[in-house]
Amino acid sequence: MSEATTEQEKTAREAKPPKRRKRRVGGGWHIFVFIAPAVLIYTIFSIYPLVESLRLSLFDGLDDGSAVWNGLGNYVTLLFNPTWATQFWNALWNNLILFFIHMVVQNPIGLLLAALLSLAPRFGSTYRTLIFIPTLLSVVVVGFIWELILSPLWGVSETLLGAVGLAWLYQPWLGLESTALTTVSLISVWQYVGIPMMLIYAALLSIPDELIDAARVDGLNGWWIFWKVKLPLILPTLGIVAILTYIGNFTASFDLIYSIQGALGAPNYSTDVMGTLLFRTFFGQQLQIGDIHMGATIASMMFFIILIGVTIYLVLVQRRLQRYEM
Amino acid sequence: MSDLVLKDVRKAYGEARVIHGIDLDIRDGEFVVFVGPSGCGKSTLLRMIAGLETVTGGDVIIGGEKVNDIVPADRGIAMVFQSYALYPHKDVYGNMAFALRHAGEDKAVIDERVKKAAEILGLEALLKRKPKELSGGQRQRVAIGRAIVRDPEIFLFDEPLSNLDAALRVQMRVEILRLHQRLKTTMIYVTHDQVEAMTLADRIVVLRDGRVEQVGTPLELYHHPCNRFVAGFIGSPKMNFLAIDPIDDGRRVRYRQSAPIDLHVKTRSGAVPTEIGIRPEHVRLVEPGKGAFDGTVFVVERLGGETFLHVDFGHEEPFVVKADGGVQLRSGDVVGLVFPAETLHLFDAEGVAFEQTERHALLG
Amino acid sequence: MSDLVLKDVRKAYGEARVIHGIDLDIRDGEFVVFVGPSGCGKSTLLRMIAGLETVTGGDVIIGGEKVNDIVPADRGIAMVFQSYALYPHKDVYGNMAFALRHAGEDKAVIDERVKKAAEILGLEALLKRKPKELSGGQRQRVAIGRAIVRDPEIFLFDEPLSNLDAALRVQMRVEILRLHQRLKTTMIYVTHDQVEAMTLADRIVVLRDGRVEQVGTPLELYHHPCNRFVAGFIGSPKMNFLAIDPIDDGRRVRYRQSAPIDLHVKTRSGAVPTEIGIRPEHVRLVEPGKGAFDGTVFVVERLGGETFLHVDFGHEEPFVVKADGGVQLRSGDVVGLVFPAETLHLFDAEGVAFEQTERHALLG
Amino acid sequence: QDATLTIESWRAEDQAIWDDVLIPAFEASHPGIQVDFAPTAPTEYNAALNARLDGGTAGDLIVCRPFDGSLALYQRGHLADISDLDGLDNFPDFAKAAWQTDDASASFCVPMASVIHGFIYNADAFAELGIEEPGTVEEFFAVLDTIQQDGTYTPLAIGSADQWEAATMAYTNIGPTYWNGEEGRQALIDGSAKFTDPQYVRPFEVMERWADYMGRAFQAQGYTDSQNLFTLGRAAIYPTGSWEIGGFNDQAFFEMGAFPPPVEAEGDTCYISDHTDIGIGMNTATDNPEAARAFLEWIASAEFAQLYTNALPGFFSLSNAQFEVEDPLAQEMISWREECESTIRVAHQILSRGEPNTWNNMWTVSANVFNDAATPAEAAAALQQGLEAWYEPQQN
Amino acid sequence: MTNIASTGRARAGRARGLSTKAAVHTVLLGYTIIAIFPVILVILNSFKNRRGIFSDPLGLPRGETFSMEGYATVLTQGDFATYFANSIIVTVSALFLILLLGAMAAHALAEYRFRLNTLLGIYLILGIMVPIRLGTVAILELMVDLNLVNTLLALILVYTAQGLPVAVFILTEFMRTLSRDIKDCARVDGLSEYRIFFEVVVPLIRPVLATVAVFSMIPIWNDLWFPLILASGDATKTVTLGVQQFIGQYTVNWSAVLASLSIAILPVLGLYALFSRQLIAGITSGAVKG
Ligand SMILES: Nc1ncnc2c1ncn2[C@@H]1O[C@H](COP(=O)(O)OP(=O)(O)OP(=O)(O)O)[C@@H](O)[C@H]1O
Ligand SMILES: Nc1ncnc2c1ncn2[C@@H]1O[C@H](COP(=O)(O)OP(=O)(O)OP(=O)(O)O)[C@@H](O)[C@H]1O
Ligand SMILES: [Mg+2]
Ligand SMILES: [Mg+2]
Repeated sequence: MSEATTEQEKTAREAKPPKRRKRRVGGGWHIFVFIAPAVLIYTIFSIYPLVESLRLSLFDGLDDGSAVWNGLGNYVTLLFNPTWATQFWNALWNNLILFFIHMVVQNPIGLLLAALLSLAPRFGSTYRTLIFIPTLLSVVVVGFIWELILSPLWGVSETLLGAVGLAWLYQPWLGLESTALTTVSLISVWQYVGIPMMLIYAALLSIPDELIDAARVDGLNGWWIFWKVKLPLILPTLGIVAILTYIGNFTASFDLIYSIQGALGAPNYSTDVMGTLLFRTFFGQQLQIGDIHMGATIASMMFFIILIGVTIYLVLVQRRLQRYEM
Repeated sequence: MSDLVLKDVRKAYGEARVIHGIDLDIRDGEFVVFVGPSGCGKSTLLRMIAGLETVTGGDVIIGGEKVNDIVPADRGIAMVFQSYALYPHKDVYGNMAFALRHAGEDKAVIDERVKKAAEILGLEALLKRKPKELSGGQRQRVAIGRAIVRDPEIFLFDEPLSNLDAALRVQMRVEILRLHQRLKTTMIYVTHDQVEAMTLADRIVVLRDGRVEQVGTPLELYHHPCNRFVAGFIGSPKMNFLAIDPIDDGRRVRYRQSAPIDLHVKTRSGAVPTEIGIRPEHVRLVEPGKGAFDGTVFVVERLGGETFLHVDFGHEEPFVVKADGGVQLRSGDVVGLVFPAETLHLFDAEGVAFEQTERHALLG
Repeated sequence: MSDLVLKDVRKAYGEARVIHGIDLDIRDGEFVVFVGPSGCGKSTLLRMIAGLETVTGGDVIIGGEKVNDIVPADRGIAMVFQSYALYPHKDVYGNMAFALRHAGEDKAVIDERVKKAAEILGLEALLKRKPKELSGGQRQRVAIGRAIVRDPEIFLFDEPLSNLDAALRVQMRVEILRLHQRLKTTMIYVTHDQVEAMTLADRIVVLRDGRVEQVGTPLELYHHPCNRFVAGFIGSPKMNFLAIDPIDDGRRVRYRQSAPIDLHVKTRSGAVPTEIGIRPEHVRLVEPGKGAFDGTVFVVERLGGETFLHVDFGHEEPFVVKADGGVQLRSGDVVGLVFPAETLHLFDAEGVAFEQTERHALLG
Repeated sequence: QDATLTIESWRAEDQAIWDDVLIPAFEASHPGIQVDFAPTAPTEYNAALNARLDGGTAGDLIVCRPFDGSLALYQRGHLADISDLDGLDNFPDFAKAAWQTDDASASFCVPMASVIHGFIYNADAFAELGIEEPGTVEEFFAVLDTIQQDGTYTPLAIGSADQWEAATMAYTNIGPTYWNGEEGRQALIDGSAKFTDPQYVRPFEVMERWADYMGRAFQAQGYTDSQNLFTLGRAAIYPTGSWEIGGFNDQAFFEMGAFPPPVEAEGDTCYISDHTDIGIGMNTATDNPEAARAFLEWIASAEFAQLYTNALPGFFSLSNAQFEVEDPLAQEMISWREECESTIRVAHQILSRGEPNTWNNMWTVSANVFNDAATPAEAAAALQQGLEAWYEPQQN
Repeated sequence: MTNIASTGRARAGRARGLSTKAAVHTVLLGYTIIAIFPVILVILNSFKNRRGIFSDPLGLPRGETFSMEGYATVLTQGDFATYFANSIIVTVSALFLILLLGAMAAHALAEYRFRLNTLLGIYLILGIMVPIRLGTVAILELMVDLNLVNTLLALILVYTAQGLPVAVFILTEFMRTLSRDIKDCARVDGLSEYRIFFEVVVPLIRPVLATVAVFSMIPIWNDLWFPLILASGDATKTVTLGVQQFIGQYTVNWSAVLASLSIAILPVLGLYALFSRQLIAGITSGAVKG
């Protein structure tokens, strides 16, 4: 690097041909282009149809299929007409139980599995994949296989229970009013436990090793480290898992119950949830003619209930569960 | 008493051997600093002492007892981590009290100890804050406080200051030094930072590739590095090296066609010096032609109080010379360089240093 | 010609006003360094020059042309980021060639320019590697290389070395300096690091809270800080400050009961010096009783080539004194301190500096 | 003219019959018209059909559920008025009634078939145990006792998990015997009788007794479980309808017999539920009304009656036309039309028009009676209460 | 305060380490068995005839119970190859659109400050809260107007709309954590905002895209309703819908149902395997930072 070359470089640079016209900063068009397609498709194929449907809750249907304005009449019917109100509150209550069971069974199991997986045992990824498989199955498979397993006639569960000397414990769980809802919930837990497991696992992985080392030096063993260090740190993720569980419990639980227990939430409406009530009301069931107006009313109520839950979560819970920089 | 003795300590991760048998004897109350290039095993060694990593071979002995199988919490050590590793969900008080609470210590005792540590570290006003509401220096102080309350016999620090900015680093460095003076506890400190190592250590342990290269006081290492690696590693800016031709059986040397330079070294049979080293602060600048060599200044770094000159004299690597803040040289100037013989370091072809006979006069 | 002129440049994020009107004139080929405490707006200013942030008020003028509305790519600038910001999915060659390819440059031209930049930076052997296969220093070099190939009229660096370890930083610093000497391109460089600022800059711009505190060459700032803030900010270890009592209308001062010290300052009407500042390297150590004050050494930091003494003489903050590597003092020793009058800095109650009449003699 | 007609149906299992037998026969006689049978799974049929009709994508021909389900479609203008269709005269009034307006002024579907309820049994097992078809209720229970004591077979193959069997195969199967068929059904419609009257409670009481003879843990036994239980030879009696005949012929490896619902006392009139179950109508929105009408006329023909009844043993054509029934079991069941009075399922006409839906209710309460979750009186009361909630004739 | 434990206690500690390991594996293995036992049962029984399935559901297929009749039915009846192709086309296309449009929208929401930013963000995730099935009639009418009934495109559009909210939700959170420097660097390099998205942002978020893909894929692949309503024609049937033909009003062809469902697991499993390699890294930084 002698003076000569640098001089040369310098002149070369200055002798460069004039640049092409300089571009000016554009407006916000790119923002529009980025966001418009998603908003468009989403609005046309999701929001518009939903609004169209929910709008129906403000009308009352006539025999010939036409509709007349009914204001909040349908809501009044749903909440105060004994026929509707019983079904509505029963379904809502069942939903809450369903939610409760998922919260106390699915999420702790997910947490447990995630915690164990985060210890990086051998074959960890194999376990992870296998445990996630049920999540990938369609409810038709899930319904069939669990009905088969739990059916009194074919003896799968009795045989299995018998293998551990518990055959006497066997009950037709899916058929008893007292146990049907719990049983269906547990099947759903079985199917979906992979999702909280994955979410929590990922959260656990993001906890820095040094923090765990620090806790070990502080005298904590694995168990206490989990309770006193890891768990508090993943609380925000547990919060998200909870809210996803809450939403899913209203929207996704339907398929499984419909597939296993039918549209009436057998036995004796003990597994009837908002989803099944909504489905049979909206689309009809056997001799029951679909009533899109009452259906839409139920759907709107469901929307409000979810919204209330989410809002409560955001306002009361999320703010307290602070996310920690790690 | 809490002497720490490492006896032929080894570590392998599966096939990968990381620590190759380290013997070390650390006296109670000593401040020992581990230095060495990245990946040389400093952290691993520290973690083995802490009990966070199992020992593959050899013994770790604390206070006369072999602790290889003792859990970290029972070794009487406390550790301060590079990334602070504060519990983000606990406030300062909670962080400091954590270990004691877990050990089921009495509330009053905990309170007293935390308060005292907070006072030592000037954290009294911050006890209710969460870590994220603290500045880097404050976090570092809490991390140290958390170690203090455990009243350990040995403090372990793994690059505790490297996440701080330069100004804070200086400040925290002094704080740690004062802490050591006050507590008189054994401290083992890992760092990359020259200045930290030099200023903090009673003794420095220089590691390379899982082996100890040299152990000694900072000035021993500065003045009597036992080999080229240590010589180059200790001191900043680093030592300048120059390949030379030994003449007279290695009692004198010369560089290219320069005049022979007299040396004062203990010769070793079978070894002749092939390289000299000289620290930037020992090179003297003279008029061109008056020194051993002439060179061209091509970079002048003025720090105000001192100036670093990068001088090119056709040698592979330019020499760095440390000069006064007020030195009047500019880039392009030609200068003469003098290498005072008593400041020279000599290395044989294997990089092993020769012991200089006149060096001791330099020791402070 | 590519002078950069900032005219009353302002920036506000919504209500929050971050830059309060900055005027600056940067000549073609100059190396300007922005320094200032965290959050003072260095990055914001740089980003406005780059066009990454819109200007809320004032003009950015490059080569005589107002570029407020020109897209970053057409401003003739290149920027190097703290986090390297390499494209992780492209190899070194791809990273460097990216902008040119995008501009539709000729393949041969691209190849030539990339090769040349790689040669300048010693990256020839790494062209096929992905960023994740590079060390920190290599990544930083690629980031710079990517800027070089664009052949910009202005280089912008936003703390480009702060993610590197100390040794690499020194090395890269010199590389950047040589790069500037070689390319003679305007460079604007943001840093937190004292040494980088002092050694790299033709001129340093000291910012505080979105305002320029002082602009000048490193030594101007070192010797003639215009206020206490700049004085404390430039220089490491930092200047020692001491509150004093002015006597004789501020022509002389004294500290507590010490003998009055003569000053050589241009007095300003209505202002009297209330604080003196002295750099660690300007304090002279003498026998106890022979200096202005006696103090007790309580920390000795030996760096080998130099030694920092922390001396306590009952003043709020201990003084830091820079002494020889070989100084024989130990912790606990009592020393006398001398503050040579021509090295003193004086500040009034607002922190504004007085101009010293005898200071120029010090300038190199 | 070239036309393709699509048939909407919930009978997915009939695909092969339509493709292999019925459609070829029609196309042979009607060149230029092509027919496509496109069934939907029964659980989704109503919902999907409604959506398609509203969206205008439904098929040309629509297989009609009886009574109100289709009536609503007619009222909303989805089913065409086909009162003037030639072949419609071939059907008896009671058959046409299932697909007419309440005042019988308009017809909108051609009746296709009815199903007859009764009991199918494992004749081999009966022979083995030396028992005969029971004629009266007490004989019925005596037979069940015998089977129970033997222990080889589950006496009754029926469960309550799916609920609808309890209503369809138990309550409306044996009920007409007690409420005298049509008489009792009409009485409910005109409000002169209530579900709480004894004749409607008694069937529940009988069902309550059944529970002892149903498979163990029948609460979780679904419909397909019952089918499998019976066809695998593990149950003796299967309360059911004629629609099973086809499937059972394939699956069961033993001789089967059938008997109608037992009467209370020897010599009482027997009643059967001869339920008009399937009709077919025309989508008003069809592009090929002529072809569709031609198809409906063919459906009304004797040729179709013959083909259909024999292709799908157990689905009996409602046509007046003479047709041969070849399957012995089907023959047996259709022969009951001669001996017994016919009626249809009690909740299907008019009574399930409101909310709560009587038929849905009947599923639930019938299952509850099996499950011991309700006494017969409570079950009947629940039905009555539900009906009174909206049905005016019952409200005084 | 130091009380160095006796070596006895320490050894107990190590033994506990071993037994901890065993316990971890016991629990994981135990749950894994619970998770896949039913799945294995499905596959096992798909190789049996009806009698085999019901008289001995736990037994291995053997002599008189072994039967490929289910698979034979599936392969001969109906056009399962087409159904599979349809399912895969629909799932993959919808996933592609969800990821592309979702990522674009998320990028806009995370990268740019504009007036409607927050509002649009909320709007885009409202859809999570109501089952889209309710909008069936309006969707069908739309499709009729657009002449899309009985096309795969209709399904793709609906699934895209249905999957977007979750995708936008997760992706936005993740995009906020992306380094700003690298995008700025591309700006200085002269890339347009579009190319920055495609050439810089997309490669960086590949792992999160995989996560979103897995979460979005399941309901699409398994959906029965929209194929039934929008594309029930033989040429456009999906696998899930194809399986329905074996489920009648009164009779169910269990062998065929099980066989077809067993086959139907394979493609999702394949897709899952494809994405899952990236999955963990993805969730780590994406979903969790809600
Ligand atoms: N879990 C592990 N498995 C395999 N090798 C490891 C493991 N942990 C560390 N190593 C290797 O051991 C060597 C020493 O690592 P160590 O962390 O002790 O280095 P260090 O001196 O602390 O480096 P640094 O200054 O970068 O922190 C390195 O080569 C590293 O790659
Ligand atoms: N997008 C933004 N919205 C609001 N305030 C901002 C934004 N970006 C930066 N600021 C504020 O502007 C000020 C200047 O920020 P800037 O990043 O320029 O500081 P800096 O000098 O580069 O600091 P550092 O040394 O920490 O990098 C800070 O107070 C910061 O909080
Ligand atoms: Mg380390
Ligand atoms: Mg910055």
